[in-house]
Amino acid sequence: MDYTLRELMTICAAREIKNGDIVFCGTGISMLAAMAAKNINAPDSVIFFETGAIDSKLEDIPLAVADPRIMYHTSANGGLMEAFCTMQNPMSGARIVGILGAAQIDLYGNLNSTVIGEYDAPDVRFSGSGGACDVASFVSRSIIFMKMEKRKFKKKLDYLTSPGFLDGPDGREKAGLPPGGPDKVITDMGVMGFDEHTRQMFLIGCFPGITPDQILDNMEFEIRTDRAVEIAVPTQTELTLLREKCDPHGLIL
Amino acid sequence: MDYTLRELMTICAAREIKNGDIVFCGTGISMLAAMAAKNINAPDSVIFFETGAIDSKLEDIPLAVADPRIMYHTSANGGLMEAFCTMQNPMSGARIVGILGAAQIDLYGNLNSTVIGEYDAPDVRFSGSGGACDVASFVSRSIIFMKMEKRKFKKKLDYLTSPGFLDGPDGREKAGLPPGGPDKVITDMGVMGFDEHTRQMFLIGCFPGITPDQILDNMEFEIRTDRAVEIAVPTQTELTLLREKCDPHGLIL
Amino acid sequence: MKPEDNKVMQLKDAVSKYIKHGCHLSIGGFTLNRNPMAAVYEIIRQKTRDLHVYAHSNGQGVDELIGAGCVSHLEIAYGGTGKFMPTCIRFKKAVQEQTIIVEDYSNFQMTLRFLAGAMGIAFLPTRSSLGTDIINKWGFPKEFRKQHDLIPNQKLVVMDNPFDGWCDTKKVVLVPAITPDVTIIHVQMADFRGNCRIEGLTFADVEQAKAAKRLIITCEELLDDDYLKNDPDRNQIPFIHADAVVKVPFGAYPTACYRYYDYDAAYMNAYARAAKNDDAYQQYLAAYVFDCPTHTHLLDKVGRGRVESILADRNRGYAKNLDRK
Amino acid sequence: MKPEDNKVMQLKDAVSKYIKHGCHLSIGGFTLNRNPMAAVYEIIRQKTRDLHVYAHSNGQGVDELIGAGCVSHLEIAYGGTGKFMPTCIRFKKAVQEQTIIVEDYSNFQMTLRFLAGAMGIAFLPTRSSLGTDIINKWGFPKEFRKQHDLIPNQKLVVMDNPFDGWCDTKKVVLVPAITPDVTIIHVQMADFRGNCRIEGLTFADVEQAKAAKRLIITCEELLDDDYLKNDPDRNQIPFIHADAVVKVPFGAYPTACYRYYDYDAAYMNAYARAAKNDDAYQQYLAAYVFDCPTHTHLLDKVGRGRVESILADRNRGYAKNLDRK
Repeated sequence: MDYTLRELMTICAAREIKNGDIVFCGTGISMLAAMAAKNINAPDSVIFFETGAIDSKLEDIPLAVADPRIMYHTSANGGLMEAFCTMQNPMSGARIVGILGAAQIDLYGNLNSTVIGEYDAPDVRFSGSGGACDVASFVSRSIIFMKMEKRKFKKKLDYLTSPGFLDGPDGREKAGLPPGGPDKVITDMGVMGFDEHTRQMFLIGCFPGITPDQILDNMEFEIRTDRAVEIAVPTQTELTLLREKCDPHGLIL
Repeated sequence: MDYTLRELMTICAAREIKNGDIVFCGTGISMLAAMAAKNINAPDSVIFFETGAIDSKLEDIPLAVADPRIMYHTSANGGLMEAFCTMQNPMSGARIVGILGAAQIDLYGNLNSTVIGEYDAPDVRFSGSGGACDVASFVSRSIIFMKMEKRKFKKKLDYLTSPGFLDGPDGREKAGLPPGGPDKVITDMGVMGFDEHTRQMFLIGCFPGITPDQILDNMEFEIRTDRAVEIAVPTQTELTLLREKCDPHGLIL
Repeated sequence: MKPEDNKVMQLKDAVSKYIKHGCHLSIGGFTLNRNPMAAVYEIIRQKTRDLHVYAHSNGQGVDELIGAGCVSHLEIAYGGTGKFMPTCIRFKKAVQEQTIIVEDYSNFQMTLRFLAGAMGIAFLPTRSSLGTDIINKWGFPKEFRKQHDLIPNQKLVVMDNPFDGWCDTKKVVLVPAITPDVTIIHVQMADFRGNCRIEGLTFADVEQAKAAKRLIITCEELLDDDYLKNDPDRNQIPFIHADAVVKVPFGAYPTACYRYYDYDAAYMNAYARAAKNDDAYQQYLAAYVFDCPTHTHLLDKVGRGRVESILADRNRGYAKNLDRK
Repeated sequence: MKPEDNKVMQLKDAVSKYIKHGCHLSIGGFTLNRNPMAAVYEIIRQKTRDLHVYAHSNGQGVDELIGAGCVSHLEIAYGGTGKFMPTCIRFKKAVQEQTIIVEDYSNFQMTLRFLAGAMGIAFLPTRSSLGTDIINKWGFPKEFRKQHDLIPNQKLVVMDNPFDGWCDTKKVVLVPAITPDVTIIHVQMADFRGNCRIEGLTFADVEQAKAAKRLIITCEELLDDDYLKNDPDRNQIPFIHADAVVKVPFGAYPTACYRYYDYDAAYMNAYARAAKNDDAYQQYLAAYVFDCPTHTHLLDKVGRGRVESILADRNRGYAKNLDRK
């Protein structure tokens, strides 16, 4: 089967979404993963944007979470207050799956999307939290897209923007956060999860042709790899639906 | 001029409203006073309800603050959150005049609309605050309708539902309330105000044929009467507009 | 977890499924408008007892629930329906006779409490009621609160502004969140999944709906999924909050439903008269609630002529020439 | 005191009257949608300096204000416009070169801060950001805050839940209110008194509008008073909050305005290219802002063909077949 790495990553994320999930989407590949889930494996999942749209029809792929395409044929058009209240609400928040990206991630799935270097005098400035910190704070689980690079898988983040498990199994509780936290990290070489006891990242599986060692070589910290399997490649159906129904003009892929 | 006491009271309240004021209305005579002001002396005042309607057209008199008549031809139909945020907002709250009624009032214009007797085992239960405590807490001035009776003008309230000046000139500040407080008390015998230094009630004027002593006889506490004048009777124009434009079917009058 | 499939149910089933003895319940509407009356009458018929009710100013519905003996505890800002009952009559009687325990708040405080529940936060701050007995006098004492997990440990908490005078504010009062077991609202339009459109003022219905663990929606019109989604700017409650959707035309009767019908002044006056006398009230309950197996039977008993007289002018939203004496 | 008479003004006059050097300003919209761009360009033309800007995720407008040197301080959650600029380019450059001071919040926190301003309360609580550097790292140090009356004494305050575990909550973070000197929003419809109707998502525009001491509204359509009042369920901002109303068709261009026009992908791509190079950026500013005395001149320069290509399908709300590469 012929597929690109980006297609594989999108489909890996889509497979994590189930019917009944409410999917919080950011821009780009995360939005495409939500569309793919809805079109492939979870037609009764609900697409949800921090800007206030819920259950958008998405006839056309949006290029930002404020794209007018997300406002068409929704259940209700509100604003940011409605969206974030839905996230923090214990009933609806428990059903939300957040899909996030970041510049850096650590062993406990904490994310940095703010700065590299000192906060007051940064070497590199990124976009900032947006709703990422909010979704990471509130919802029951999140899926994180990351590129495998040593400077991105960091022992210590330059700035902790969005909480994962903070410093360990009781990190969130000590800080006062609701339960929840990161569930999967989808990279360009494989997929990681978090151990249910230690809350540390571990390797779930490698993409075809990739070895655990290659993944470790692209990280600043060590993770367990003894449970790693090979990830299933995209099926023809998955690829066809992704390409033809979700992004026919190749705006994201 | 022929007029009823109720008409006189309504017109006295209406005269306190100026163009640009936003008038918070309760049910009954307070709503009629706001309509009278708009039709007689303050066409550019704005009628506002705690239920969320602002600048209602009021073609027909409502019989409650949730009457569908208040929802017709407004500037915006929201809900209680919008209404109370407008009240607590320092910019818009400063322009609001509240019109209130109560079961009891004291020297400092504090109101009781909750119980007579013990709170846990009341002799008489009333409706409760509704939005009265909120409006008395937030807005710059309020006008209070009261019937002159010893059991209503009390040395000590059985329950303090809505704050006036609490216990004196710095009562509101000590308690943490915004500035503001009661401005006028309109009764069936005359009109009271509050001294700008002591914040105690004093007699502004008597209705025709009523003496200050008659008013004092109907109160449990003493107020100063040395500034009292006679209140001007309603004009023919005021009466005609009140009767024909505001309450043609005599639902409130 | 609220299922995504068709949530349409019969009123009887929705009430018996979700509203149990001792349930913490909030109902939507305000005084004489959009109270979920059909559901209230069904609760009365099912003889549900010991309800803990949360209300801001829900007049007619709360008074009938209390009058029928369904309520043991009540957190409320205002019990009245305007001109018809300046103070709710069965409510007044029950409080004076101490057959219910009541705890007082202001309308804004109750609204903030529902909003706090809806936004999943333990409390919200306001300056309303500082210096008043709403803060000093509690309906539920400390010991009672300790014994009941569904009630917070304190009624209200006054605190200093930690932002040191920011917004000219020295103190605020914190109001605790309400998370009712069930909220019932009556809306003009809903679809089979539970998306809702309320016309006219929303009162605190949206906050009450989102604060609840379970949401029952009664509606004038039940529409297919596309109808409401074709104009989502007008919808306030997305289906993810809904558990049951019940079509009940005139479901707010005898209270009003903007653009559909007005309140029935004759019914509400008759109700107020009956409510003043215990025997007359039992006769009222027997005739208008227990003898009417469904809301349609109640409407038939009242008579279609009366019901037609309150039909709203769609433009104005109320019955322009209704006799409201 | 906001006057009740006709508030209709020219954009030039509204900006010069209300937006002074050092002004605390917030602008509505989100990333690439409904930014009040005509007003932003007018502020740039008037060479207003030292603005203290509040934003949640206002991408295009904030980046252009920063790029033109109007901004000295920025409180923000996100600087980007999605695909076109994943991180705002002039913002990134200004922060890295330390020509502006920035303080970070989350989108919900900024929304709550505007809501707190709108509801006249000093702070609101949330659980978002507990345990993160959003709480630990401040852009404005204590001493700076003390010297500036318009900034609260603390960035955020973490406190224990005084309701003892209520809502399974042990701690919350309090976010302080924002009360901007001026808010500018762009809406689809307004009337001469300043009643507003926003179509599609409202973002945090309503909260930003009500939080401000002064409100400037730019609108696609300026209507007489009755038009909006005939359907008040669709209106979000009543006129009592408004100070100036300015009719500016395509006033959000090059960002989108739901049901009126889409974003202009070509413009935004060209902008991003120019923004990467200081010289190119100065040429962009000269050509598209300073050489265009009004927004109409900008639209003429872009060309009516391009503008027509982004016109929205009224039903879908966007330009269905727009080339967005």
